[in-house]
Amino acid sequence: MFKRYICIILALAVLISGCSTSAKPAEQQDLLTSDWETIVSTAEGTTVNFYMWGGDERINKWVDTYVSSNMKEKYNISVNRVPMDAAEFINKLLGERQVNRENGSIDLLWINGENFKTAREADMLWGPFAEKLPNFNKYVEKEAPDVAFDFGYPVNGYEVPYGKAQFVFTYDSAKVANPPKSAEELLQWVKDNPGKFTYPQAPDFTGSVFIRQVMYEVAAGYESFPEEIDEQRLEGQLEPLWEYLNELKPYLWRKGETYPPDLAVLDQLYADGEILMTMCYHPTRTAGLVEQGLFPKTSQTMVWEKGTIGNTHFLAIPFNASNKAGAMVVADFLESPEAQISKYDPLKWGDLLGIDINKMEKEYQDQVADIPLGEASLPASVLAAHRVPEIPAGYIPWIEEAWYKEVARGVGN
Amino acid sequence: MRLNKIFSLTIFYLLITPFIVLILWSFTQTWPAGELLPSEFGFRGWRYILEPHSKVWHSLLVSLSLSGAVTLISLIISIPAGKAIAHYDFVGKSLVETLILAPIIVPPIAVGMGIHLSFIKYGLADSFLGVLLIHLTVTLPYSVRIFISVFKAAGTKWDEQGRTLKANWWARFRYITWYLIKPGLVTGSALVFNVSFSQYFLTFLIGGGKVITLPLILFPFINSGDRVIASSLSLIFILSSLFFMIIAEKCIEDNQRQSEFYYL
Amino acid sequence: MRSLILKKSTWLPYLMLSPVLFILGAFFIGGILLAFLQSLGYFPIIGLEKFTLIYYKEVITSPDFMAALGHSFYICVVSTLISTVIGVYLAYYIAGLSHKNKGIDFLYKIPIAVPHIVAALMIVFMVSQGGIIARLVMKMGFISEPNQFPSLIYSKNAIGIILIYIWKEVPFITLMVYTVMANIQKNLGEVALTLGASKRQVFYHVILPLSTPAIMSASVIVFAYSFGAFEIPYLLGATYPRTLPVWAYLNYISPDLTNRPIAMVISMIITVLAIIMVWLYTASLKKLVRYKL
Amino acid sequence: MPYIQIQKLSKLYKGQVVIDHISLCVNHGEFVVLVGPSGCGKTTTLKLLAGLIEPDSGSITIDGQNVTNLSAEKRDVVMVFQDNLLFPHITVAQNIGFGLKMKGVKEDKIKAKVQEMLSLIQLEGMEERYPDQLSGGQRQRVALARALALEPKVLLLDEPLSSLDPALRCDMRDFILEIHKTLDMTTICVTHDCEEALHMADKIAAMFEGSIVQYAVPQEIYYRPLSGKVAHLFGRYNILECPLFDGTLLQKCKVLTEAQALTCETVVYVRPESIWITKTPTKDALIGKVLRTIFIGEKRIVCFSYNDKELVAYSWGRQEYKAGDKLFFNIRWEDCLGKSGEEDENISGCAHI
Repeated sequence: MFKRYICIILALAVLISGCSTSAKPAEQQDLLTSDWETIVSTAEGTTVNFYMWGGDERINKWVDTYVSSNMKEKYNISVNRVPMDAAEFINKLLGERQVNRENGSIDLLWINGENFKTAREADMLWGPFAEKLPNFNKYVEKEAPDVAFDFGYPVNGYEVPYGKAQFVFTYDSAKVANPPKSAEELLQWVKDNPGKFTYPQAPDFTGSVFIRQVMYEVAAGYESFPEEIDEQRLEGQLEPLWEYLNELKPYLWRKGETYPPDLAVLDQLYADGEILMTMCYHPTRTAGLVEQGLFPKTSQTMVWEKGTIGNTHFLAIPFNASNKAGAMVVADFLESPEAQISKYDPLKWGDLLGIDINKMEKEYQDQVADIPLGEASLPASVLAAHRVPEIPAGYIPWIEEAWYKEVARGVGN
Repeated sequence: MRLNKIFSLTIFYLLITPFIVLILWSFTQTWPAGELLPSEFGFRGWRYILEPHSKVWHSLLVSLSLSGAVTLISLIISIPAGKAIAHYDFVGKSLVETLILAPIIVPPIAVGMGIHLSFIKYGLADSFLGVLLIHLTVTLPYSVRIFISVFKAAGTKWDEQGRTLKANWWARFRYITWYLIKPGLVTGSALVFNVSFSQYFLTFLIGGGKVITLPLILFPFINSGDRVIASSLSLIFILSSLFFMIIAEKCIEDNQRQSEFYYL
Repeated sequence: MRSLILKKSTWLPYLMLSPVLFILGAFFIGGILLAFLQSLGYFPIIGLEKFTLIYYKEVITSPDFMAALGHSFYICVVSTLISTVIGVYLAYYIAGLSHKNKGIDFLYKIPIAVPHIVAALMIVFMVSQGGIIARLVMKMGFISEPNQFPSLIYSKNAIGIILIYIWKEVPFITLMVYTVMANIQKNLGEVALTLGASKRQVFYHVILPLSTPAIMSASVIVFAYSFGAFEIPYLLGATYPRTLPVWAYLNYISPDLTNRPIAMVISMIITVLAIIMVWLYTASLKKLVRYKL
Repeated sequence: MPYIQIQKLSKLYKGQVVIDHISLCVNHGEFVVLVGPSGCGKTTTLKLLAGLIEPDSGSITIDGQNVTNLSAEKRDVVMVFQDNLLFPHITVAQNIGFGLKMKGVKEDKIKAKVQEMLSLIQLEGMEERYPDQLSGGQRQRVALARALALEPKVLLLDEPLSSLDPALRCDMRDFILEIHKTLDMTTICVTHDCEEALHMADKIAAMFEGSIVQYAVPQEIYYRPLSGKVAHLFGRYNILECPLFDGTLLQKCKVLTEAQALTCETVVYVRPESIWITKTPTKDALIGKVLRTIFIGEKRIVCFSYNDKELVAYSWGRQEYKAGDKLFFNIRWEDCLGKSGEEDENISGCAHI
């Protein structure tokens, strides 16, 4: 009786483990020295596991349809999008690095900021591979500070620019006549309209950038953040920031007792009319949301007079990627003007170009100019004129933690 | 009596209205703030599910085969285990019983985080097998406990009668035990399947994004507040687990309809 | 029913148990053990080889600890209590229906067919400030703005989370208790009635004490589940305080590896607390109940 | 005026008639036994009397009060159930005092009553025990005491002895009868055991398929059953058609089958013990041939053939017969004939309806 059970179990186990075949191992040692044709031919017919944040249906759809079908057509590569937050895949890689697991399941990553820094410092990324990609060489302005540095951390060819973002505020023009255009004005506005404003809690990406945005105006600009962190100096430096945020707190949504856990919730509050302003890192995202009927038609975006934080997000390949060649080919395609322009369309995604528009051919430049950005969006020139860079990545976890202690947990509350 | 009626009606509405709102949201195009009904209906959520790129069908397939395998293995190995505990006396029995109850009380978060790195090291992470094994630790307590109750209730008399009638173990299983455990199989498969089917955390942690089940597709949408897609996915979710339960009930005919009982 | 115990056999029961014991032993016990070792800072795979209690000290002395502990307790105790009371009453009500209601079939499928995250979504649709109830109240003119509706989601009072647990656990408790109650009602309930007990008295003197073991095991499961569950408070919890499992998870996914032992310490604390509470609960109730199931 | 008057009581369950227009009158202090095969509606009748279920039509009057729609706890009726059903979570004393406690009787009065009951059932000193520490007979006695503590007007017993072993059963039977007499209650008892019924009952009601077919004193129902079914309840019998006049046989007897009996007007159900056997011819005796005899202790069963049909008689004492013996079988007609043939209306035992 029991022999039989055991046989069944064993059979099942074999059957099941058969299902989990990993991607075919490719010869990858010398990918960094081989030429592009070899890389492409190695990549053909493989599957690329693309790990990326999965909370935006439009971005998912863009990857799953546009990218996926192009890769299939051009190189017979299947792109397998895996939805996972950056913190989580970094953690996963960290575990794999610790036990030195070869043949990891991640081939391509969407990454930037402190996650890139962590990944680099723990030697979790493979490269430098950037200069292997023809489109990178052709269309990317390699010396530009927002491409050579990721939140102040040198990129060194371990990642390639995927797109650019700039922090903007969204407001309902039907309800807010004169939107606040600086930290000072915001404080006054929030005091005049209690309960109508809030920001996502750190370490949410957007919440975190809002805190830095305020920090630039009330405490210290990006210029005053050297690569080396001096905690004591920093504590003093940030004192006005916590003062400002705590002054704001009682007038926030829910009197600041709690904060929306992420951008999506903030957007939902805005869509439901609970608050009158939201914010995001994609300047044309609002237009897309209006178009989809999720946001009021009277929504508008704006930047602060002294500028808002802009940054670049990148693509990277983990140290143990099973299919590095495939990942490189996909990354190269994502660097192409076609992909970048498609991504730029607010209806598809609305992400700013990661490559340099001036390096593009004329026809592509015209295409970019022809894309309607939607009524809610600011013209590219306005955005460019109001862009300020990020601070070094190392400060970000520090600030986020300090925010939790100083503001969220509410010392003296 | 009247109060009871009001009470039961209230309960009924509390159970039903959330479903109605869920269905409404899944067919919404625009639902402006403050309005009681959507101003515009649409199929955005359902279109998303039907689009091949969304991988909803693929994840449903993964979910079904994962939970199906978990259910099958869980039930098969729980039958002898339940019988052993119900009908035999042996050294360390109470320890075994405690061990079998423990995973219901000890949170999966502790087990999952504790074993994660070892799973990575031995190649069980990111694999179907790894997820299957970790699901089993969660479902086994339920199925074993169900069969303990079933065998306890049936007693040893049927087995003994079978022995005196010269039935060998297979005949006893086929013609006696099978009928005794049928209700347990229905309840057990419904319970185990759904515990596995709705498992998010362990699949996410151990599957590492390689084993994408329906909850993994659903979670980001709930998290990101895309109510329309989250609603239609949720409905697919509920429908498929209900469907499985009906199939299980039909496959394992249970004429006495004893399966409505939880044997926990 | 008391079942016969077969003759003592030395190896057969172990053989029958072996597949289950293997899986639970290797992966469940293994997981707990590894979590425990990591909480002590011992994890040779990543080069940590010294036992230390420093992480325990760090967690317990952290101001967040008491807040998280209190918050976890608050959510679990309140939701378990309320769902037990409603579930027991509902079971009693259904058991009292003269002919079997079709509703039971339906009720039995809800708790298992709807996963917690879907339940969460539905409750958010209902009770958030932009939810259907707030809209209804606003339409009726009781409030003029969504903000005036009490905040139940992402709030410190965690009422939304509690409501989700209640919504999900009430049918579960009802079902587990219903079977037992229906039996008691049918037999001993009738006896009590003919002995002159009113319906109320039958409930308090006969049905309730006799179904206590079933109620107990149902609420233990519910309590343990909500104490260790991570998804719902992660999705809908307040910024501060967090529940213990959320706190553990946030430490676990932190890119800083030194936070891992902290995560393990928190999850060990959850485990130990869950075990202690379940033990206390069953032990104290066992004293009250002589009736053996 | 009868003490308990049941009129045209009906109960449907899932569209099926379970109780079909039952009428029954019980006088004060009577011990009435309901007998019938399982599933005939005996227990349902008791539950209707107890108020545990509501009838679909008809009425029940107890002591002049219409209790048809009165709920169980408000009736002065107590029921003792088949499986004794003691509350397992409370002690013997608490079980016995349960009903009084529910009524809100004072603690010391309950205590006194419990002691009284315990001595009545001879279980003094057991008050602190729990039901699972008692033997079957003790449990049954406690269940009885629990019912009696309430001093009910009407006591209902649902197969009170069926869960006991035979030796205990006899003791309990006497015990119940004794208590019934001492406490002067009206008792209705359900059983499927004919001996028990004959032993205890003042009157027996025979029930089939939800109807009371016959309601009479034990001798009457035993010797003069109204149908084969009733006759069958109480043991072996022969069916004869013997047109008689003034106790004289008019013509030769005919042995009938059950089916024939249904259409025949002058049917007599003859118990084996109403046939006495002689070796010498007597007047009106049936001449038969012994087929076989079976020794069953105090008597022998003698099966004999008469007109090629098989009949059964008993022989007492040490008299032995062999198969093939030709013997004379004399029927004691006075046993089998009497007031039989009464009209259906009077089955209820009620004087006027």
